[in-house]
Amino acid sequence: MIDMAPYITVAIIIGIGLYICMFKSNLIKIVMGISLIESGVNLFLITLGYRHGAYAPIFTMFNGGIMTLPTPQALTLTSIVIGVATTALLLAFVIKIYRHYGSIDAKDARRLKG
Amino acid sequence: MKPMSVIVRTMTRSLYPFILLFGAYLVVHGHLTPGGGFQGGAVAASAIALAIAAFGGTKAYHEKTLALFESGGLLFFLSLGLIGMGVAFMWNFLAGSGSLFGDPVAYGSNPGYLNTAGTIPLMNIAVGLEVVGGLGAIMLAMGSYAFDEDKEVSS
Amino acid sequence: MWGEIFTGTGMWNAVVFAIVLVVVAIIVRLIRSTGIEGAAKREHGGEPYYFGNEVPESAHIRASNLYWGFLKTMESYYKPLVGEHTGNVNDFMAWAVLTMAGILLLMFFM
Amino acid sequence: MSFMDQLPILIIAVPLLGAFLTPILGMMSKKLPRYTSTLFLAVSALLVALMAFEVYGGDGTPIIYTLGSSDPTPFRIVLEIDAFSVFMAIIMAGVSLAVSIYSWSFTDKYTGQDKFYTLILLVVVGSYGMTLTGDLFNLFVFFEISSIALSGLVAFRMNRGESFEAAFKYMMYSTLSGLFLLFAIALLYSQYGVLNIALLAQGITADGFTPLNKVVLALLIGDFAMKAGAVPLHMPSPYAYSESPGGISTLFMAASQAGLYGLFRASFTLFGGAISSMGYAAVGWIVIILGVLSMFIGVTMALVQKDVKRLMAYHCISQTGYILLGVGVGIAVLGDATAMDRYGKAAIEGGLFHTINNALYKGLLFLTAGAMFYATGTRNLNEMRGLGHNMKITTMFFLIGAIAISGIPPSNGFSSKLLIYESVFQFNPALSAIAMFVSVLTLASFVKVFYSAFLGPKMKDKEIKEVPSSMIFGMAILVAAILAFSLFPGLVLDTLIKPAVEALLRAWPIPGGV
Repeated sequence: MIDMAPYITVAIIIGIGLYICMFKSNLIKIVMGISLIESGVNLFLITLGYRHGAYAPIFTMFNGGIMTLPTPQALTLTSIVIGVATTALLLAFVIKIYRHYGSIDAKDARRLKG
Repeated sequence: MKPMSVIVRTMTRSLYPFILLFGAYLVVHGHLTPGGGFQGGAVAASAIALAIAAFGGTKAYHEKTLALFESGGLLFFLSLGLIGMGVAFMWNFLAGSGSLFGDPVAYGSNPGYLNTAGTIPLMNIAVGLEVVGGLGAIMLAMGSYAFDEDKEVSS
Repeated sequence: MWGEIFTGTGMWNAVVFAIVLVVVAIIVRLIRSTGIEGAAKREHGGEPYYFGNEVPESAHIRASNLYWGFLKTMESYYKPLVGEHTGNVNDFMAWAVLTMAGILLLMFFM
Repeated sequence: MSFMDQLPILIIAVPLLGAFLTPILGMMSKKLPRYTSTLFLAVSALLVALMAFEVYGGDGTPIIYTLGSSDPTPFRIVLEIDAFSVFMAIIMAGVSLAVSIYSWSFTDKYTGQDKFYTLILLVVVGSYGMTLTGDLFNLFVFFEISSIALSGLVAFRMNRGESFEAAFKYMMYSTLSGLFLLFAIALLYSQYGVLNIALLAQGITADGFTPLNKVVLALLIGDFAMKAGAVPLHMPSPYAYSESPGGISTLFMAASQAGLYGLFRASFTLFGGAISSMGYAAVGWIVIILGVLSMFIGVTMALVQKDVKRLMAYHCISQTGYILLGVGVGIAVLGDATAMDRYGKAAIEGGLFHTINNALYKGLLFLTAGAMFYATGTRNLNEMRGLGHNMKITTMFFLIGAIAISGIPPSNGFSSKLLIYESVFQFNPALSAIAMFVSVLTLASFVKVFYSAFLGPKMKDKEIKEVPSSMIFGMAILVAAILAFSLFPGLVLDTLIKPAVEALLRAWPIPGGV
């Protein structure tokens, strides 16, 4: 059961993120929702490479025994970097939308429709 | 926005070089310990964020310098990859060569020797420069939005 | 050869069609050349006929008014369709999640 | 290693180098970036052409390039290039070159041109990377590079709030689809422990359709359909298309087709073995349903638009539907060898042929829409009329594009649509009938644009001039390609499309032959 805990956490985090994206109308909160989904996916990746009682994958500190998989950690790192870029860009857009529209409510930011 | 209190500003002044130093440490030791270009660069960029928040303005930084850091770092990274083209793109041509970062890697538990791993530390430095430039430019842009400065930062 | 494609049941040759098109164009040109020389260049020659009056601005129908009848007939189709494009980010996200769920359901139960 | 062996990575590295050099060059001179970036795009297009000769001239086995080492193993970063990859790269190469030349005069009025061209180069890098990579995680990284750069371009006109709104919405969608993609990749990695597409395909074929693999394929189809903008996942793309400046809409469309690349790669190379061994038609039907919905809803929404670029954006969605329909039929009969020979291959050929045709004529139409905006300063069709009096070349180009997109013979659009109609008719006549009906509606809506914008009396309040010659030249590149494709569809089909279809249907070899 305790082995399943990370996966349950992943499901909960992604679920909360999707809920925020669908039902919160504050644009900043929507960006936070996307960030939450991203954290959930990252946690999932990290969990995949984890082994109980294994060493961290650092070459110079390793002397026998099992190591956790380094690949998922590299993947997570890459996806965190991408996440920083997307979050920064989204927040910059929100700031600009606020400048032009005077509101960060999703119901107001809909001049483009139809 | 007004600058923050004198306590914050004094602490920022004294902490600023150490944050940069820690960032540089993370970058340079990227091939030995957890860390590397992005993490170190992000730490260094957090110093910029701290300064912007504490002194209430972005005037101390020039967008052009940061942009130069960004493209320069990436160009350095890419040229390292292109130099290895004799065998394959990104080929580690320095590893085991005995020159810069060219010592062979020791097996087993050891404190870690800086002069190993070939092009990887160089690439870490390149990425570190790029990340300081990129994140710094983001901080600058966001800071100038937040403080309502007339200067429009367009990156 | 170069212009031919075979679809499995039929074929199509673009070069032949283009040659036929050119031949037809030449024939049309020949027929047209039997007409009076320079008729279009005379006074009011190329202008549309509007009961002998000057053509008013409003003779050009604006884009929104084109296909009015079609759109009027199809109103019960268009109203919900255009209404669904709300422009609200929340709705976009909901559509994405719903479609993803739909694809999953189809994948499992079809 | 010789120069030819290094081609695959050079295709990605050259525009990347250009992207990082452009800001530095932009500090020196304002006009320098536009020429250097076009030069870099031209060089990479040349490299793509060389690559195409190599791949199409070979025996059909993909070219494998390993980064960082001379011996290929599937655990390194691997580029794996077959005819289909090169086919998509050719589309991007041609379109990006036309767009960059077109943008020379279009961006005259804007500041920050170095950033504009940097972003264009990054979009191109993303698309090339997506099409050339042999590694799923790299696919994700390039997917995100292209999405981020594209939304930056959509928000390029900073004086308008609408452009930020469109960019925000597009970015939200592409981020969500990127995360779904990452989740699918993580699910695959958890089962097989590798990221190489060829090795994964081997594992999936051996396992068949386990429930987890079904979830993975559903996620992959969903997020690539989001990138490609298929209904009902199309929501932000019409706004993003219409708000992006000038030629960027064309680039946007070419970059969206990288989403189609991912979709087809996932359903053929990655899951094709499992689909054909289990005779699993559901995947094909999902793609067909997405295609029919895109086709129909796209064109009906286009009919009621009055913003010329948004109208064309909805047509873009509708044309994507044709591609999905054609290839979807191919996926649906993947397990049935006789049906595959009788009409399945023709359907996939039609779909891929339509992909390149769509890139050409839709790209041309977006460029003419940009020219209309450049001349009149508005995108509202209600405020335009009589442009044909002064913009004769643009009018002619628009007509060529409109004829091609409506599938009037002898245009290239007709050739590919004919392939789709006839092959789909044998699969299911009703789908073919819908496709033809949509074609009629397409013609109707382009007649509307042609009538309201180009015909009629001259505009009184504005002096309309023909657009500058670099814009004309950019459009002329695409027009020349359309005319060539119209006259010689058989040649294009035999040399370009058929090897790509064969490559799609064939399993990838594992790097290093493990």
